[in-house]
Amino acid sequence: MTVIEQVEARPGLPRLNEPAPAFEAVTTHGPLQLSDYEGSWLILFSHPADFTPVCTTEFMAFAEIYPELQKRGAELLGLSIDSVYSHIAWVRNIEEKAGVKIPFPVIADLDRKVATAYGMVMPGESKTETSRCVFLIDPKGILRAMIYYPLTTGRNMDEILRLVDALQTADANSVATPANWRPGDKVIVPAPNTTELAEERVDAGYECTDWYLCKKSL
Amino acid sequence: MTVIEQVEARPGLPRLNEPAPAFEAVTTHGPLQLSDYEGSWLILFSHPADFTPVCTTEFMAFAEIYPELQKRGAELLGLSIDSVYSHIAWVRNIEEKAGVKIPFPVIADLDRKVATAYGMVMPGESKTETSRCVFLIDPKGILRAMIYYPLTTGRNMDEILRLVDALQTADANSVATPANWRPGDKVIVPAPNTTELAEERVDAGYECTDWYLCKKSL
Amino acid sequence: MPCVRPDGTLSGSGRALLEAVQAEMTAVDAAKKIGMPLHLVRSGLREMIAAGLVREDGERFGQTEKGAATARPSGG
Amino acid sequence: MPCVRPDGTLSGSGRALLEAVQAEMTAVDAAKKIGMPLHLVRSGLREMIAAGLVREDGERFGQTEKGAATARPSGG
Repeated sequence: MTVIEQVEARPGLPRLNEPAPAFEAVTTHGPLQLSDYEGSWLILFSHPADFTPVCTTEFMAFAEIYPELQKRGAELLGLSIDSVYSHIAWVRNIEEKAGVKIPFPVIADLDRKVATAYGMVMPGESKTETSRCVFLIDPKGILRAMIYYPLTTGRNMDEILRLVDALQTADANSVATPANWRPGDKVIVPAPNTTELAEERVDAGYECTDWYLCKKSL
Repeated sequence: MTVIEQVEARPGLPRLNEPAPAFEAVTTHGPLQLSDYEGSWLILFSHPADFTPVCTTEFMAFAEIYPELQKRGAELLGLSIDSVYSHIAWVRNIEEKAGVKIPFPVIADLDRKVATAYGMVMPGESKTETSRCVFLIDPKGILRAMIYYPLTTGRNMDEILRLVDALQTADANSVATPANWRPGDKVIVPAPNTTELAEERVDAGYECTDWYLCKKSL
Repeated sequence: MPCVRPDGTLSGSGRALLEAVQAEMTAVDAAKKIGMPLHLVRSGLREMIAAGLVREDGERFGQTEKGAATARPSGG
Repeated sequence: MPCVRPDGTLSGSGRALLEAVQAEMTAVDAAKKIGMPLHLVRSGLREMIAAGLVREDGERFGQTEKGAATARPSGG
Protein backbone atom coordinates (compact mmCIF):
# COMPACT_ATOMS: atom_id res chain seq x y z
CA MET A 1 0.00 0.00 0.00
CA THR A 2 1.46 3.35 -0.98
CA VAL A 3 1.24 6.43 1.13
CA ILE A 4 -1.33 8.02 -1.16
CA GLU A 5 -3.63 5.01 -1.02
CA GLN A 6 -3.37 5.04 2.73
CA VAL A 7 -4.50 8.64 2.86
CA GLU A 8 -7.50 7.98 0.68
CA ALA A 9 -8.56 5.06 2.83
CA ARG A 10 -7.84 6.65 6.18
CA PRO A 11 -8.24 10.34 6.70
CA GLY A 12 -6.31 11.98 9.52
CA LEU A 13 -8.09 11.62 12.81
CA PRO A 14 -8.38 14.08 15.66
CA ARG A 15 -5.59 14.04 18.22
CA LEU A 16 -5.61 14.77 21.94
CA ASN A 17 -4.54 18.19 23.18
CA GLU A 18 -4.96 19.81 19.78
CA PRO A 19 -7.83 22.05 18.66
CA ALA A 20 -10.87 19.90 17.94
CA PRO A 21 -11.76 20.05 14.22
CA ALA A 22 -13.93 23.11 13.56
CA PHE A 23 -17.36 22.60 12.04
CA GLU A 24 -20.57 24.37 11.15
CA ALA A 25 -23.53 22.03 11.13
CA VAL A 26 -27.28 21.83 10.78
CA THR A 27 -28.79 20.68 14.08
CA THR A 28 -32.20 20.17 15.64
CA HIS A 29 -31.58 23.46 17.47
CA GLY A 30 -30.53 25.40 14.36
CA PRO A 31 -27.12 25.93 12.77
CA LEU A 32 -24.26 25.50 15.25
CA GLN A 33 -20.50 25.95 15.04
CA LEU A 34 -17.93 24.42 17.33
CA SER A 35 -16.92 27.94 18.38
CA ASP A 36 -20.44 28.55 19.70
CA TYR A 37 -19.40 26.33 22.62
CA GLU A 38 -16.35 28.42 23.56
CA GLY A 39 -16.32 28.77 27.35
CA SER A 40 -18.24 25.50 27.91
CA TRP A 41 -17.09 21.91 27.98
CA LEU A 42 -18.61 20.07 25.05
CA ILE A 43 -19.35 16.37 24.76
CA LEU A 44 -19.72 15.71 21.05
CA PHE A 45 -21.02 12.19 20.49
CA SER A 46 -22.21 10.19 17.50
CA HIS A 47 -24.78 7.42 17.19
CA PRO A 48 -25.29 5.03 14.25
CA ALA A 49 -28.83 5.93 13.24
CA ASP A 50 -32.13 7.42 14.40
CA PHE A 51 -34.92 5.04 15.36
CA THR A 52 -32.52 2.29 16.39
CA PRO A 53 -32.62 0.68 19.79
CA VAL A 54 -29.22 1.06 21.44
CA CYS A 55 -29.07 4.67 20.29
CA THR A 56 -32.42 5.36 21.88
CA THR A 57 -31.31 3.96 25.24
CA GLU A 58 -28.21 6.12 24.94
CA PHE A 59 -30.17 9.27 24.11
CA MET A 60 -32.37 8.72 27.13
CA ALA A 61 -29.29 8.09 29.26
CA PHE A 62 -27.57 11.24 27.98
CA ALA A 63 -30.76 13.19 28.71
CA GLU A 64 -30.73 11.76 32.23
CA ILE A 65 -27.20 13.01 33.00
CA TYR A 66 -27.70 16.35 31.25
CA PRO A 67 -28.60 18.22 34.48
CA GLU A 68 -25.40 16.89 36.09
CA LEU A 69 -23.39 17.98 33.06
CA GLN A 70 -24.96 21.43 33.14
CA LYS A 71 -23.86 21.81 36.78
CA ARG A 72 -20.34 21.18 35.49
CA GLY A 73 -20.63 23.68 32.63
CA ALA A 74 -20.72 20.91 30.03
CA GLU A 75 -23.01 20.70 27.00
CA LEU A 76 -24.05 17.70 24.91
CA LEU A 77 -24.18 17.63 21.11
CA GLY A 78 -25.31 14.48 19.29
CA LEU A 79 -24.66 13.49 15.66
CA SER A 80 -25.70 10.94 13.09
CA ILE A 81 -25.89 10.65 9.32
CA ASP A 82 -29.63 11.31 9.23
CA SER A 83 -31.74 14.27 8.17
CA VAL A 84 -32.87 16.93 10.61
CA TYR A 85 -36.46 15.78 9.93
CA SER A 86 -35.60 12.20 10.95
CA HIS A 87 -33.90 13.58 14.08
CA ILE A 88 -36.98 15.64 14.95
CA ALA A 89 -39.31 12.69 14.36
CA TRP A 90 -37.13 10.48 16.52
CA VAL A 91 -36.73 12.84 19.47
CA ARG A 92 -40.49 13.51 19.37
CA ASN A 93 -41.08 9.75 19.29
CA ILE A 94 -38.79 9.23 22.29
CA GLU A 95 -40.73 11.87 24.20
CA GLU A 96 -44.08 10.36 23.21
CA LYS A 97 -43.25 6.69 23.81
CA ALA A 98 -40.75 6.86 26.64
CA GLY A 99 -41.64 10.19 28.22
CA VAL A 100 -38.07 11.47 27.94
CA LYS A 101 -37.40 14.93 26.52
CA ILE A 102 -34.10 15.23 24.61
CA PRO A 103 -32.73 18.59 25.71
CA PHE A 104 -29.60 18.78 23.56
CA PRO A 105 -29.12 19.51 19.82
CA VAL A 106 -28.39 16.73 17.32
CA ILE A 107 -26.31 17.34 14.20
CA ALA A 108 -27.85 16.16 10.90
CA ASP A 109 -24.57 15.21 9.22
CA LEU A 110 -25.87 14.11 5.82
CA ASP A 111 -22.78 15.47 4.04
CA ARG A 112 -20.59 13.70 6.64
CA LYS A 113 -18.33 16.68 7.09
CA VAL A 114 -18.25 16.40 10.87
CA ALA A 115 -18.17 12.58 10.86
CA THR A 116 -15.19 12.63 8.50
CA ALA A 117 -13.28 15.27 10.45
CA TYR A 118 -13.69 13.27 13.64
CA GLY A 119 -13.20 9.79 12.14
CA MET A 120 -16.62 8.63 13.27
CA VAL A 121 -17.35 6.28 10.35
CA MET A 122 -15.67 2.89 10.55
CA PRO A 123 -16.03 1.27 7.11
CA GLY A 124 -15.38 -2.15 8.66
CA GLU A 125 -18.56 -1.71 10.69
CA SER A 126 -20.79 0.28 8.38
CA LYS A 127 -20.18 2.59 5.45
CA THR A 128 -23.31 4.62 6.21
CA GLU A 129 -23.41 4.88 9.99
CA THR A 130 -21.22 6.57 12.57
CA SER A 131 -19.88 4.45 15.42
CA ARG A 132 -20.50 5.29 19.07
CA CYS A 133 -17.84 7.99 19.48
CA VAL A 134 -17.38 10.51 22.28
CA PHE A 135 -15.16 13.59 22.08
CA LEU A 136 -14.52 15.65 25.21
CA ILE A 137 -13.72 19.20 24.17
CA ASP A 138 -12.66 21.78 26.73
CA PRO A 139 -13.79 25.43 27.03
CA LYS A 140 -10.90 26.51 24.80
CA GLY A 141 -11.89 24.08 22.04
CA ILE A 142 -9.08 21.62 22.77
CA LEU A 143 -9.81 17.91 22.36
CA ARG A 144 -9.11 16.20 25.66
CA ALA A 145 -10.35 12.60 25.41
CA MET A 146 -11.89 10.23 22.84
CA ILE A 147 -13.90 7.03 23.09
CA TYR A 148 -14.85 4.81 20.13
CA TYR A 149 -17.31 2.00 20.90
CA PRO A 150 -18.84 -0.30 18.30
CA LEU A 151 -22.41 -0.40 17.01
CA THR A 152 -23.34 -3.23 19.37
CA THR A 153 -22.28 -1.63 22.60
CA GLY A 154 -23.96 1.20 24.47
CA ARG A 155 -21.79 3.67 26.33
CA ASN A 156 -21.60 4.24 30.08
CA MET A 157 -22.82 7.61 31.32
CA ASP A 158 -21.20 7.11 34.69
CA GLU A 159 -17.76 6.93 33.06
CA ILE A 160 -18.46 10.02 30.95
CA LEU A 161 -19.39 12.01 34.07
CA ARG A 162 -16.31 10.63 35.88
CA LEU A 163 -14.14 11.71 32.95
CA VAL A 164 -15.55 15.26 32.99
CA ASP A 165 -14.95 15.45 36.74
CA ALA A 166 -11.41 14.14 36.36
CA LEU A 167 -10.46 16.56 33.58
CA GLN A 168 -11.96 19.53 35.42
CA THR A 169 -10.19 18.54 38.64
CA ALA A 170 -6.87 18.19 36.80
CA ASP A 171 -7.27 21.62 35.18
CA ALA A 172 -8.40 23.41 38.33
CA ASN A 173 -5.66 22.05 40.60
CA SER A 174 -2.70 21.29 38.31
CA VAL A 175 -2.79 17.67 39.40
CA ALA A 176 -3.56 14.33 37.79
CA THR A 177 -6.06 11.68 38.81
CA PRO A 178 -5.19 8.03 39.45
CA ALA A 179 -6.85 4.92 38.05
CA ASN A 180 -10.49 4.55 39.12
CA TRP A 181 -10.50 8.07 40.63
CA ARG A 182 -13.79 9.51 41.89
CA PRO A 183 -14.47 13.04 43.19
CA GLY A 184 -13.30 13.19 46.80
CA ASP A 185 -10.49 10.67 46.26
CA LYS A 186 -6.88 11.74 46.66
CA VAL A 187 -5.15 13.12 43.58
CA ILE A 188 -1.68 12.64 42.12
CA VAL A 189 1.14 15.12 42.54
CA PRO A 190 3.11 15.36 39.24
CA ALA A 191 6.34 13.33 39.39
CA PRO A 192 9.64 15.18 39.89
CA ASN A 193 11.59 15.27 36.65
CA THR A 194 15.11 15.93 37.92
CA THR A 195 17.13 13.99 40.48
CA GLU A 196 17.28 17.12 42.64
CA LEU A 197 13.49 17.44 42.69
CA ALA A 198 13.22 13.72 43.40
CA GLU A 199 15.40 14.18 46.51
CA GLU A 200 13.40 17.19 47.66
CA ARG A 201 10.19 15.25 47.16
CA VAL A 202 11.10 12.84 49.94
CA ASP A 203 10.52 15.54 52.55
CA ALA A 204 7.64 17.36 50.88
CA GLY A 205 5.01 15.98 53.23
CA TYR A 206 2.93 14.14 50.66
CA GLU A 207 1.65 10.59 51.08
CA CYS A 208 4.28 8.76 48.99
CA THR A 209 4.73 5.13 47.98
CA ASP A 210 8.07 6.02 46.43
CA TRP A 211 9.72 9.22 45.12
CA TYR A 212 7.60 9.23 41.96
CA LEU A 213 4.22 8.20 43.39
CA CYS A 214 2.80 10.78 45.79
CA LYS A 215 -0.82 11.64 46.51
CA LYS A 216 -2.58 14.45 48.32
CA SER A 217 -6.10 15.42 49.28
CA LEU A 218 -7.64 18.44 47.61
CA MET B 1 -1.86 21.60 3.62
CA THR B 2 -1.22 19.03 0.87
CA VAL B 3 -2.10 15.40 1.13
CA ILE B 4 1.50 14.37 1.61
CA GLU B 5 2.01 16.80 4.47
CA GLN B 6 -1.10 15.48 6.11
CA VAL B 7 0.29 11.94 5.99
CA GLU B 8 3.50 12.99 7.59
CA ALA B 9 1.69 14.79 10.38
CA ARG B 10 -1.09 12.24 10.95
CA PRO B 11 -0.54 8.59 10.18
CA GLY B 12 -3.62 6.44 9.55
CA LEU B 13 -5.12 5.26 12.77
CA PRO B 14 -6.70 1.93 13.60
CA ARG B 15 -10.38 1.57 12.83
CA LEU B 16 -13.07 -0.49 14.52
CA ASN B 17 -14.06 -3.86 13.11
CA GLU B 18 -10.89 -4.17 11.05
CA PRO B 19 -7.85 -6.33 11.83
CA ALA B 20 -5.83 -4.66 14.57
CA PRO B 21 -2.42 -3.59 13.23
CA ALA B 22 0.00 -6.53 13.41
CA PHE B 23 3.19 -6.14 15.43
CA GLU B 24 6.17 -8.01 16.76
CA ALA B 25 7.57 -6.42 19.88
CA VAL B 26 10.13 -6.81 22.65
CA THR B 27 8.30 -7.24 25.96
CA THR B 28 9.12 -7.98 29.58
CA HIS B 29 7.96 -11.54 28.86
CA GLY B 30 10.04 -11.97 25.71
CA PRO B 31 9.26 -11.24 22.06
CA LEU B 32 5.52 -11.24 21.34
CA GLN B 33 3.44 -10.89 18.18
CA LEU B 34 -0.17 -9.85 18.00
CA SER B 35 -0.96 -13.25 16.47
CA ASP B 36 0.31 -14.95 19.64
CA TYR B 37 -2.98 -13.81 21.20
CA GLU B 38 -5.20 -15.49 18.59
CA GLY B 39 -8.04 -17.19 20.43
CA SER B 40 -7.89 -14.77 23.39
CA TRP B 41 -9.33 -11.33 23.87
CA LEU B 42 -6.49 -8.84 24.18
CA ILE B 43 -6.48 -5.51 25.95
CA LEU B 44 -3.54 -3.60 24.52
CA PHE B 45 -2.95 -0.43 26.51
CA SER B 46 -0.30 2.26 26.59
CA HIS B 47 1.00 4.43 29.40
CA PRO B 48 3.12 7.59 29.12
CA ALA B 49 6.26 6.50 30.97
CA ASP B 50 7.66 4.11 33.54
CA PHE B 51 8.21 5.41 37.08
CA THR B 52 5.44 7.98 36.78
CA PRO B 53 2.60 8.19 39.25
CA VAL B 54 -0.71 7.86 37.39
CA CYS B 55 0.76 5.01 35.33
CA THR B 56 1.73 3.20 38.50
CA THR B 57 -1.78 3.43 39.92
CA GLU B 58 -3.07 2.14 36.60
CA PHE B 59 -0.64 -0.78 36.50
CA MET B 60 -1.70 -1.80 40.00
CA ALA B 61 -5.35 -1.44 38.99
CA PHE B 62 -4.84 -3.52 35.84
CA ALA B 63 -3.07 -6.16 37.94
CA GLU B 64 -6.04 -6.14 40.31
CA ILE B 65 -8.58 -6.91 37.56
CA TYR B 66 -6.32 -9.42 35.78
CA PRO B 67 -7.90 -12.46 37.49
CA GLU B 68 -11.34 -11.26 36.38
CA LEU B 69 -10.06 -10.76 32.84
CA GLN B 70 -8.52 -14.24 32.81
CA LYS B 71 -11.90 -15.71 33.75
CA ARG B 72 -13.22 -14.01 30.59
CA GLY B 73 -10.39 -15.29 28.39
CA ALA B 74 -8.85 -11.83 28.11
CA GLU B 75 -5.16 -10.93 28.34
CA LEU B 76 -3.45 -7.62 29.15
CA LEU B 77 -0.48 -6.19 27.26
CA GLY B 78 1.03 -2.85 28.32
CA LEU B 79 3.23 -0.51 26.28
CA SER B 80 5.37 2.56 26.65
CA ILE B 81 8.31 4.18 24.92
CA ASP B 82 10.81 2.92 27.50
CA SER B 83 13.47 0.22 27.48
CA VAL B 84 12.79 -3.30 28.64
CA TYR B 85 15.30 -2.66 31.44
CA SER B 86 13.33 0.37 32.65
CA HIS B 87 10.15 -1.71 32.48
CA ILE B 88 11.76 -4.47 34.55
CA ALA B 89 13.09 -2.01 37.11
CA TRP B 90 9.69 -0.37 37.39
CA VAL B 91 7.61 -3.55 37.77
CA ARG B 92 10.15 -4.80 40.34
CA ASN B 93 9.85 -1.46 42.16
CA ILE B 94 6.06 -1.67 42.18
CA GLU B 95 6.28 -5.13 43.70
CA GLU B 96 8.84 -4.00 46.29
CA LYS B 97 7.19 -0.73 47.33
CA ALA B 98 3.50 -1.45 46.85
CA GLY B 99 3.46 -5.24 47.12
CA VAL B 100 1.71 -5.64 43.76
CA LYS B 101 3.04 -8.15 41.23
CA ILE B 102 2.51 -7.12 37.59
CA PRO B 103 1.43 -10.35 35.87
CA PHE B 104 1.19 -9.14 32.26
CA PRO B 105 3.89 -8.34 29.68
CA VAL B 106 4.86 -4.76 28.83
CA ILE B 107 6.09 -3.78 25.36
CA ALA B 108 9.35 -1.79 25.22
CA ASP B 109 8.43 0.29 22.18
CA LEU B 110 11.63 2.29 21.79
CA ASP B 111 11.35 2.29 17.98
CA ARG B 112 7.68 3.35 18.35
CA LYS B 113 6.50 0.89 15.75
CA VAL B 114 3.50 -0.23 17.77
CA ALA B 115 2.75 3.27 19.11
CA THR B 116 2.73 4.64 15.55
CA ALA B 117 0.55 1.87 14.15
CA TYR B 118 -2.02 2.46 16.88
CA GLY B 119 -1.83 6.26 16.99
CA MET B 120 -0.78 6.27 20.63
CA VAL B 121 1.47 9.34 20.52
CA MET B 122 -0.36 12.68 20.58
CA PRO B 123 2.22 15.35 19.65
CA GLY B 124 0.01 18.02 21.23
CA GLU B 125 0.47 16.29 24.58
CA SER B 126 3.98 14.90 24.32
CA LYS B 127 6.29 14.00 21.48
CA THR B 128 8.01 11.27 23.51
CA GLU B 129 5.22 9.66 25.49
CA THR B 130 2.20 7.56 24.56
CA SER B 131 -1.19 8.70 25.82
CA ARG B 132 -3.49 6.46 27.90
CA CYS B 133 -4.92 4.36 25.09
CA VAL B 134 -6.89 1.11 25.30
CA PHE B 135 -7.53 -1.21 22.35
CA LEU B 136 -9.94 -4.12 22.76
CA ILE B 137 -8.99 -6.83 20.28
CA ASP B 138 -11.14 -9.93 19.87
CA PRO B 139 -10.00 -13.57 19.55
CA LYS B 140 -9.84 -13.22 15.75
CA GLY B 141 -7.58 -10.16 15.96
CA ILE B 142 -10.33 -7.66 15.10
CA LEU B 143 -10.24 -4.27 16.81
CA ARG B 144 -13.53 -3.80 18.63
CA ALA B 145 -13.22 -0.66 20.79
CA MET B 146 -10.76 2.17 21.47
CA ILE B 147 -10.28 4.62 24.32
CA TYR B 148 -7.86 7.56 24.30
CA TYR B 149 -7.45 9.39 27.63
CA PRO B 150 -4.92 12.16 28.27
CA LEU B 151 -1.76 12.07 30.35
CA THR B 152 -3.52 13.62 33.35
CA THR B 153 -6.35 11.17 33.66
CA GLY B 154 -6.23 7.58 34.92
CA ARG B 155 -8.53 5.04 33.31
CA ASN B 156 -11.43 3.21 34.94
CA MET B 157 -10.99 -0.55 35.30
CA ASP B 158 -14.67 -1.04 36.00
CA GLU B 159 -15.57 0.35 32.58
CA ILE B 160 -12.95 -1.82 30.87
CA LEU B 161 -14.41 -4.95 32.50
CA ARG B 162 -17.94 -3.80 31.60
CA LEU B 163 -16.84 -3.29 28.00
CA VAL B 164 -15.34 -6.80 27.79
CA ASP B 165 -18.54 -8.27 29.24
CA ALA B 166 -20.69 -6.26 26.81
CA LEU B 167 -18.68 -7.28 23.73
CA GLN B 168 -18.62 -10.94 24.75
CA THR B 169 -22.38 -10.89 25.46
CA ALA B 170 -23.07 -9.29 22.07
CA ASP B 171 -20.96 -11.89 20.28
CA ALA B 172 -22.34 -14.90 22.14
CA ASN B 173 -26.01 -13.98 21.74
CA SER B 174 -26.22 -11.88 18.55
CA VAL B 175 -27.66 -9.01 20.52
CA ALA B 176 -26.57 -5.51 21.48
CA THR B 177 -26.31 -3.94 24.91
CA PRO B 178 -28.01 -0.69 25.91
CA ALA B 179 -26.48 2.36 27.59
CA ASN B 180 -25.13 1.64 31.09
CA TRP B 181 -25.64 -2.13 30.60
CA ARG B 182 -24.31 -4.51 33.25
CA PRO B 183 -24.24 -8.33 33.15
CA GLY B 184 -27.71 -9.59 34.10
CA ASP B 185 -29.49 -6.56 32.61
CA LYS B 186 -31.81 -7.03 29.66
CA VAL B 187 -30.25 -6.83 26.19
CA ILE B 188 -31.37 -5.22 22.95
CA VAL B 189 -32.95 -7.13 20.09
CA PRO B 190 -31.60 -5.78 16.77
CA ALA B 191 -34.08 -3.38 15.12
CA PRO B 192 -36.14 -4.65 12.17
CA ASN B 193 -34.84 -3.20 8.90
CA THR B 194 -37.87 -3.62 6.64
CA THR B 195 -41.44 -2.42 7.16
CA GLU B 196 -42.59 -6.05 7.04
CA LEU B 197 -40.25 -7.05 9.84
CA ALA B 198 -41.32 -3.96 11.79
CA GLU B 199 -44.97 -5.12 11.59
CA GLU B 200 -44.04 -8.65 12.63
CA ARG B 201 -42.05 -7.29 15.55
CA VAL B 202 -45.19 -5.95 17.18
CA ASP B 203 -46.35 -9.49 18.03
CA ALA B 204 -42.94 -11.05 18.67
CA GLY B 205 -43.38 -11.14 22.44
CA TYR B 206 -40.47 -8.86 23.35
CA GLU B 207 -40.66 -6.04 25.84
CA CYS B 208 -41.01 -3.12 23.43
CA THR B 209 -41.18 0.65 23.89
CA ASP B 210 -41.91 1.02 20.17
CA TRP B 211 -41.32 -1.13 17.06
CA TYR B 212 -37.58 -0.35 17.00
CA LEU B 213 -36.78 -0.57 20.72
CA CYS B 214 -37.27 -4.06 22.12
CA LYS B 215 -35.44 -5.77 24.97
CA LYS B 216 -35.25 -9.31 26.24
CA SER B 217 -33.64 -11.19 29.08
CA LEU B 218 -30.85 -13.63 28.27
CA MET C 1 -33.63 26.81 17.88
CA PRO C 2 -33.34 28.71 14.61
CA CYS C 3 -34.37 32.21 15.49
CA VAL C 4 -35.45 33.31 12.02
CA ARG C 5 -38.19 31.26 10.35
CA PRO C 6 -37.98 30.51 6.61
CA ASP C 7 -40.59 33.24 6.00
CA GLY C 8 -38.42 35.82 7.77
CA THR C 9 -40.51 36.08 10.93
CA LEU C 10 -38.99 35.27 14.31
CA SER C 11 -39.44 32.13 16.43
CA GLY C 12 -40.23 32.55 20.11
CA SER C 13 -36.58 32.28 21.08
CA GLY C 14 -35.61 34.61 18.24
CA ARG C 15 -38.03 37.26 19.48
CA ALA C 16 -36.75 36.88 23.07
CA LEU C 17 -33.15 37.25 21.93
CA LEU C 18 -33.84 40.24 19.70
CA GLU C 19 -35.68 41.96 22.56
CA ALA C 20 -32.80 41.19 24.91
CA VAL C 21 -30.28 43.10 22.83
CA GLN C 22 -32.37 46.29 22.76
CA ALA C 23 -29.73 47.42 25.23
CA GLU C 24 -26.33 46.56 23.73
CA MET C 25 -24.77 43.57 25.44
CA THR C 26 -22.43 40.64 25.02
CA ALA C 27 -23.64 37.17 24.03
CA VAL C 28 -22.81 35.96 27.54
CA ASP C 29 -25.01 38.66 29.11
CA ALA C 30 -27.83 38.00 26.65
CA ALA C 31 -27.70 34.30 27.53
CA LYS C 32 -27.95 35.13 31.23
CA LYS C 33 -30.74 37.67 30.65
CA ILE C 34 -33.07 35.31 28.80
CA GLY C 35 -31.89 31.99 30.27
CA MET C 36 -30.91 30.49 26.90
CA PRO C 37 -27.77 28.34 26.49
CA LEU C 38 -24.84 30.44 25.28
CA HIS C 39 -24.25 28.31 22.17
CA LEU C 40 -27.83 28.92 21.02
CA VAL C 41 -27.53 32.65 21.72
CA ARG C 42 -24.37 32.82 19.60
CA SER C 43 -26.03 30.87 16.80
CA GLY C 44 -29.17 32.98 17.01
CA LEU C 45 -27.26 36.26 16.96
CA ARG C 46 -25.36 35.05 13.89
CA GLU C 47 -28.64 34.29 12.17
CA MET C 48 -30.12 37.65 13.06
CA ILE C 49 -27.00 39.48 11.88
CA ALA C 50 -27.39 37.67 8.54
CA ALA C 51 -31.05 38.75 8.49
CA GLY C 52 -30.06 42.38 9.17
CA LEU C 53 -31.83 42.50 12.54
CA VAL C 54 -28.76 42.61 14.80
CA ARG C 55 -25.43 44.37 14.56
CA GLU C 56 -22.14 43.42 16.16
CA ASP C 57 -19.79 45.94 17.74
CA GLY C 58 -16.71 44.16 19.03
CA GLU C 59 -18.08 41.66 21.52
CA ARG C 60 -21.38 43.50 21.99
CA PHE C 61 -24.60 43.06 20.06
CA GLY C 62 -27.51 45.44 19.52
CA GLN C 63 -30.58 45.91 17.34
CA THR C 64 -30.34 47.45 13.88
CA GLU C 65 -33.11 49.81 12.82
CA LYS C 66 -34.76 46.89 11.06
CA GLY C 67 -34.32 44.83 14.20
CA ALA C 68 -35.86 47.53 16.37
CA ALA C 69 -38.83 47.75 14.02
CA THR C 70 -39.22 43.95 14.07
CA ALA C 71 -38.99 43.79 17.86
CA ARG C 72 -41.70 46.46 18.23
CA PRO C 73 -43.87 45.92 15.16
CA SER C 74 -46.42 48.45 16.36
CA GLY C 75 -43.73 51.11 15.99
CA GLY C 76 -42.89 53.68 18.62
CA MET D 1 9.49 -15.15 29.47
CA PRO D 2 12.18 -15.59 26.81
CA CYS D 3 12.78 -19.31 26.78
CA VAL D 4 16.31 -19.20 25.38
CA ARG D 5 18.90 -17.23 27.34
CA PRO D 6 21.49 -15.15 25.51
CA ASP D 7 24.08 -17.88 26.18
CA GLY D 8 21.87 -20.48 24.47
CA THR D 9 20.78 -22.26 27.65
CA LEU D 10 17.11 -22.49 28.57
CA SER D 11 15.18 -20.52 31.18
CA GLY D 12 12.92 -22.39 33.58
CA SER D 13 9.88 -21.83 31.38
CA GLY D 14 11.91 -22.74 28.29
CA ARG D 15 12.92 -26.06 29.83
CA ALA D 16 9.32 -26.81 30.87
CA LEU D 17 8.04 -26.06 27.38
CA LEU D 18 10.73 -28.10 25.64
CA GLU D 19 10.01 -31.05 27.90
CA ALA D 20 6.29 -30.68 27.23
CA VAL D 21 6.69 -31.20 23.49
CA GLN D 22 8.64 -34.45 23.89
CA ALA D 23 5.32 -35.92 22.74
CA GLU D 24 4.22 -33.96 19.67
CA MET D 25 1.39 -31.58 20.48
CA THR D 26 -0.28 -28.30 19.55
CA ALA D 27 0.56 -25.01 21.22
CA VAL D 28 -2.85 -25.04 22.88
CA ASP D 29 -2.20 -28.47 24.39
CA ALA D 30 1.29 -27.49 25.50
CA ALA D 31 -0.16 -24.41 27.23
CA LYS D 32 -2.66 -26.58 29.08
CA LYS D 33 -0.04 -29.19 29.98
CA ILE D 34 2.37 -26.78 31.64
CA GLY D 35 -0.10 -24.08 32.72
CA MET D 36 1.60 -21.29 30.76
CA PRO D 37 -0.41 -18.60 28.92
CA LEU D 38 -0.90 -19.53 25.27
CA HIS D 39 0.72 -16.34 23.96
CA LEU D 40 3.92 -17.14 25.86
CA VAL D 41 3.89 -20.73 24.63
CA ARG D 42 3.61 -19.53 21.04
CA SER D 43 6.40 -17.02 21.56
CA GLY D 44 8.57 -19.61 23.30
CA LEU D 45 8.05 -22.23 20.58
CA ARG D 46 9.00 -19.66 17.96
CA GLU D 47 12.18 -18.92 19.84
CA MET D 48 13.06 -22.58 20.22
CA ILE D 49 12.38 -23.25 16.55
CA ALA D 50 14.84 -20.45 15.74
CA ALA D 51 17.34 -22.08 18.13
CA GLY D 52 16.89 -25.45 16.39
CA LEU D 53 15.42 -27.12 19.49
CA VAL D 54 11.82 -27.50 18.31
CA ARG D 55 10.30 -28.43 14.95
CA GLU D 56 6.84 -27.54 13.66
CA ASP D 57 4.66 -29.98 11.72
CA GLY D 58 1.46 -28.27 10.70
CA GLU D 59 -0.08 -27.15 13.99
CA ARG D 60 1.93 -29.60 16.10
CA PHE D 61 5.30 -29.08 17.71
CA GLY D 62 7.96 -31.58 18.76
CA GLN D 63 11.60 -31.78 19.79
CA THR D 64 14.39 -31.85 17.23
CA GLU D 65 17.34 -34.11 17.91
CA LYS D 66 19.18 -31.11 19.32
CA GLY D 67 16.08 -30.32 21.40
CA ALA D 68 15.92 -33.87 22.73
CA ALA D 69 19.59 -33.73 23.68
CA THR D 70 19.08 -30.37 25.40
CA ALA D 71 16.02 -31.57 27.28
CA ARG D 72 17.90 -34.61 28.61
CA PRO D 73 21.48 -33.41 28.85
CA SER D 74 22.62 -36.60 30.57
CA GLY D 75 21.80 -38.48 27.37
CA GLY D 76 19.63 -41.64 27.09
